[in-house]
Amino acid sequence: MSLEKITNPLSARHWMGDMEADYVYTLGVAGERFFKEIKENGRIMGAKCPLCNIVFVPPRMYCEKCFEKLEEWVDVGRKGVIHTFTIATIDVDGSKLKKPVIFALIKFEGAHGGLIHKIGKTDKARIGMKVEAILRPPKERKASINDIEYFKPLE
Amino acid sequence: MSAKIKNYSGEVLETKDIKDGKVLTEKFRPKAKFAWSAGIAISRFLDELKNGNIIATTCSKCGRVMVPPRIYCEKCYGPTDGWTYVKDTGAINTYSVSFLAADATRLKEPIIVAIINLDGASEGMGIIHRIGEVENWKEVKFGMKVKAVWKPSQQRTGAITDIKYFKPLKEEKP
Amino acid sequence: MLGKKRVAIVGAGLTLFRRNLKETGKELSYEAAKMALDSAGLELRDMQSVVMGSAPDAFDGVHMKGEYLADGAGAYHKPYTRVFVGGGTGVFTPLAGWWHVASGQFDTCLVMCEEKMSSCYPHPQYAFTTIFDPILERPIGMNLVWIFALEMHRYMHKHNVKKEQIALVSVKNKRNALDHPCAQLGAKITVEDVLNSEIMCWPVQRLDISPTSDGAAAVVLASEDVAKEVTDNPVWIDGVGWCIDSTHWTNRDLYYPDYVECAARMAYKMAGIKNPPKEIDMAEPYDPFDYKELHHMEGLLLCKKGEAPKLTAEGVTQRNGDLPICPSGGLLGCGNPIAAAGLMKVSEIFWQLRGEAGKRQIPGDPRTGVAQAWGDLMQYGSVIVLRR
Amino acid sequence: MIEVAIVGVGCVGFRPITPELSFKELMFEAAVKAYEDAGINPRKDVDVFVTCAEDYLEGFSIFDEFVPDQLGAALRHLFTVSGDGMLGLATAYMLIKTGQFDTVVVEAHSKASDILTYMDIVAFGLDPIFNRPLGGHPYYIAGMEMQRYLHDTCTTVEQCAQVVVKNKKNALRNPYAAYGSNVTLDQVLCSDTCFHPLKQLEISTPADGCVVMVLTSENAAQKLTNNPVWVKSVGGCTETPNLETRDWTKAMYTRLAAEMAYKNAKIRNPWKEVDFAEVHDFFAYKELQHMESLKLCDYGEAGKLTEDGITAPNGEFPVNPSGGLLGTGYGLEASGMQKLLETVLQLRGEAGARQIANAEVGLAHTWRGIPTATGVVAILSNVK
Repeated sequence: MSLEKITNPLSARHWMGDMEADYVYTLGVAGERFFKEIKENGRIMGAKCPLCNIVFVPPRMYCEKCFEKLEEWVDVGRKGVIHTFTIATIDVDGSKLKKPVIFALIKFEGAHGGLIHKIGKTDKARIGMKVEAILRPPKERKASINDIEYFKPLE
Repeated sequence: MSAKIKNYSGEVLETKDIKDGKVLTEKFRPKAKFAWSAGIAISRFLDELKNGNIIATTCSKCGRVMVPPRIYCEKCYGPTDGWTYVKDTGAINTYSVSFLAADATRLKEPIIVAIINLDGASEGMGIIHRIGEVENWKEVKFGMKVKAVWKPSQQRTGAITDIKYFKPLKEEKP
Repeated sequence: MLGKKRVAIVGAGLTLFRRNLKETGKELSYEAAKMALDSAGLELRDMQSVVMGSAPDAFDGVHMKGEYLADGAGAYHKPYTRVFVGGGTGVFTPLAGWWHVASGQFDTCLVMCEEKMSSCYPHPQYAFTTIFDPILERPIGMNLVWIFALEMHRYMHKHNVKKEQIALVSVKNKRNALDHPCAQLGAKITVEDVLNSEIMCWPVQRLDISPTSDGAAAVVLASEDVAKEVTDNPVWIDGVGWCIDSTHWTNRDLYYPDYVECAARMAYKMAGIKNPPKEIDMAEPYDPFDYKELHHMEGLLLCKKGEAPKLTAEGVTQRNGDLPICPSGGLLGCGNPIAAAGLMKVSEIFWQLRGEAGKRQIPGDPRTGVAQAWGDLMQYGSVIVLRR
Repeated sequence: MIEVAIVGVGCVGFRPITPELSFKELMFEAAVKAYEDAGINPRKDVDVFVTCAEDYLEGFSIFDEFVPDQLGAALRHLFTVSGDGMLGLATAYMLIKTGQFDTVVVEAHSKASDILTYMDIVAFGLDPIFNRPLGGHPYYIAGMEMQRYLHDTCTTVEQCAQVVVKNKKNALRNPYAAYGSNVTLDQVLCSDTCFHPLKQLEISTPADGCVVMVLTSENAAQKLTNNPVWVKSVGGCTETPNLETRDWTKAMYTRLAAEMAYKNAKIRNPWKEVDFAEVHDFFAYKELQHMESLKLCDYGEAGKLTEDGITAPNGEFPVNPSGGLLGTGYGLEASGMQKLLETVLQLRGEAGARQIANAEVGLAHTWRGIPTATGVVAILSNVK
């Protein structure tokens, strides 16, 4: 232990700073193809592992379980099912959201994984609810996860 | 193995491919802000800078006078047991002349930085700072005596930049 | 014998090293890991543990990037640890792999290193501004190249070394890299070219310095039993060493890397090496700057203090010299995706010892090689001794 | 077989803020305590130092640079594990098992109060392509997980809230705890539902502190102490970083880490063979989910056990007698060390008012928090 301590709270100095920079992430080999499919063809794709016989959504370059390179891509459709969800009422800075946001993991038939996204056009959600991806108009798409505006309940 | 492999993975991009949007990207700037506690040693050090002094801590076990100050002696691993002022003069231990700014852009006037072994501190106890009032960077020499140039006292905030830079000290004959 | 179990490298993999690669960090990791596994004739399920090495999160732009990279590194459902010692990480990571196996806890370990520096935009240099003390150093406007220039200058001053002597390292390594299929900056250049290149921060000029890069590397480690099953020519990790010096880098004499010597002594003691220049056949010291190769040869006790420039001038460190240094082309030639560059050095020794280095193969019958990396605030040394 | 023991511990904190100490000084104080406890001189007696830290939680790139001096590790063999303190423990355990090192020091700390934008930094840990662009407070991931966990296991929101009541009460008796209180079940249930069904009071608050531990081989331990705490085994696992493909009900990373730890410690029935557990409870439901993944009970049983007081300090199987992270405060990468610290103190019989009678075997567990699926489990005992 040190031989002296700060006893006057006004003597305890703080120094402000940051670790901020701009980042530009390449979408990668699988990501670029996935988001191009959404942007250009409005399709949500998965990648099939021939060894594990599962279709990964989102598609990856490789199977995380066995490391097989994934070459076969399949359209998993825009319709899925809510695997789980939450209703967020606060934002990242802790402030109250004006309107709560429903986040959910949407699974697609026959596929492993799914997409984390927002549920729109409802303030209710439940596990097992069928939903469909609503894409932005083609001109507004930027090859991003936000090219899907939200998932809309089908019920 | 290395000799047998024909193709190594990696899809090569040019920087302009990214700039021109030829390759798809996602952009982000994180918010990562901090307020580091300066602590016992550095809070005092900063306060003393505001007064135009450079303060060091001492370890009576090894006899070292340490700057920047710390509350533990990293050699003996005990608490330091005293404070002492060191001089705002010293000698250049090593220096470099930067033609690059922090963002890697080219500077018009080079920045000279040096490790300055301060007078009154133990041998080799240097701090890093800029060197100023040098007409040509080639005048800077190893072992050259320098002296701190302080901001006017009302402009000091208790920061290492309360010292604007160190300037060459014209040697006075005793 | 070292440890409870002797540990071998049985496979290695590399991606290209380039300023910008399209693959994500995960994908780069996968490519290197897959190649390393394929080269060892092993599969992911054969790996019982995974170790990741990667330099600051501020390059890739992901907090906890070890976690983010885990699936690409093959860590799905496996014990997984990331180690991090700045620039020293690349050679340190296989040391971490070594204790996973040497402890008897695991028979195999996949050792991964990845760096995607290009994500930090427009230049990765920015990320380096946050390696400094925020109160005492960042306000001065610190720049990474400054501090190396300070160290280089001190080294030159102390031993009266000329820039011409140092430039020879850059010439050698960039030429060596012409034979490396992954290299970013292999080139035939002259001492004049180095001396005439743009002054960045005197005494550092453009051609004294390695570039920033994207890339990944991987090696597969196995216990003695497994190694003998899967290969006829394992390369043994016979010595490991690491050391860190005080944070207060402005309180140290930068002309000599004590921490590298300390790490080297630790590794040599384990490997039973008493006379390093005689017992070591080749070395891959860390060379992000040309003077660092010289600095590190001295720290590795491969020559006396201040003697490395002379050996370089005499051609001793060429591939066909008595003590080849950086036969891969080093960071100066291959590029510097920080952690991946360190592991590339380990891979190079692995390939050289197995006689698989192709055009880069050094003559004779090398039996012992050393790789070393260096990091933090001119503060860290990591050393590995490999034997056939 | 080389046995590994913990022979010294030192802790400073945990407190909501520590403005009077720099992170270096905080580490120094905890280290001095640990070395004093172990009776060693770090400049002579330590073979390896391991520090556990992540850059963005410190505000530095290459935090490793700023570590050695205050630990007595200048010009010594130190390195950083970018992970939780219990990954540091696993590392120290392996280092000693190689037979090359006798004494290894592990350090982890939190200077959370130095961070002004903690949540933004957590969000910066999300996949930059598939997840982060959605925006939002990253704890929505916990809300989603809790929802699925409750759905699949029929655990109730009251049972989750009961974890908070128990842990904050336990923390009142822990001098290392920052957030002890006599909170009621109603207060927890009526707190804001930030991420339905997750409530505000079910989320741990970060705290400042540092824990340092000294580990040695059996031979070295015998010379230093009469009450070593033996590390019987350590298991670790990363499930997958991908949110989309992980198991949202069962914490598979904990299940696999536990299986490894039990196998190596030769434990068949943890409920019977372990006396208490320090389980990662960053969110209240996580304590229940983790108990089940740790095989302390079946899936869906932990809530009931909690409701029935079985996991209270005087219950049949105390869980988080320290007060957990909900009570002591979340020590960032030191959170696993907080778990280990309590386990060591209990096994030494030095847990004061919290002491569990006749405890012989304890379990410490950690998780690396949102958005990871990485966990570590250690089995400690005061019987060799």
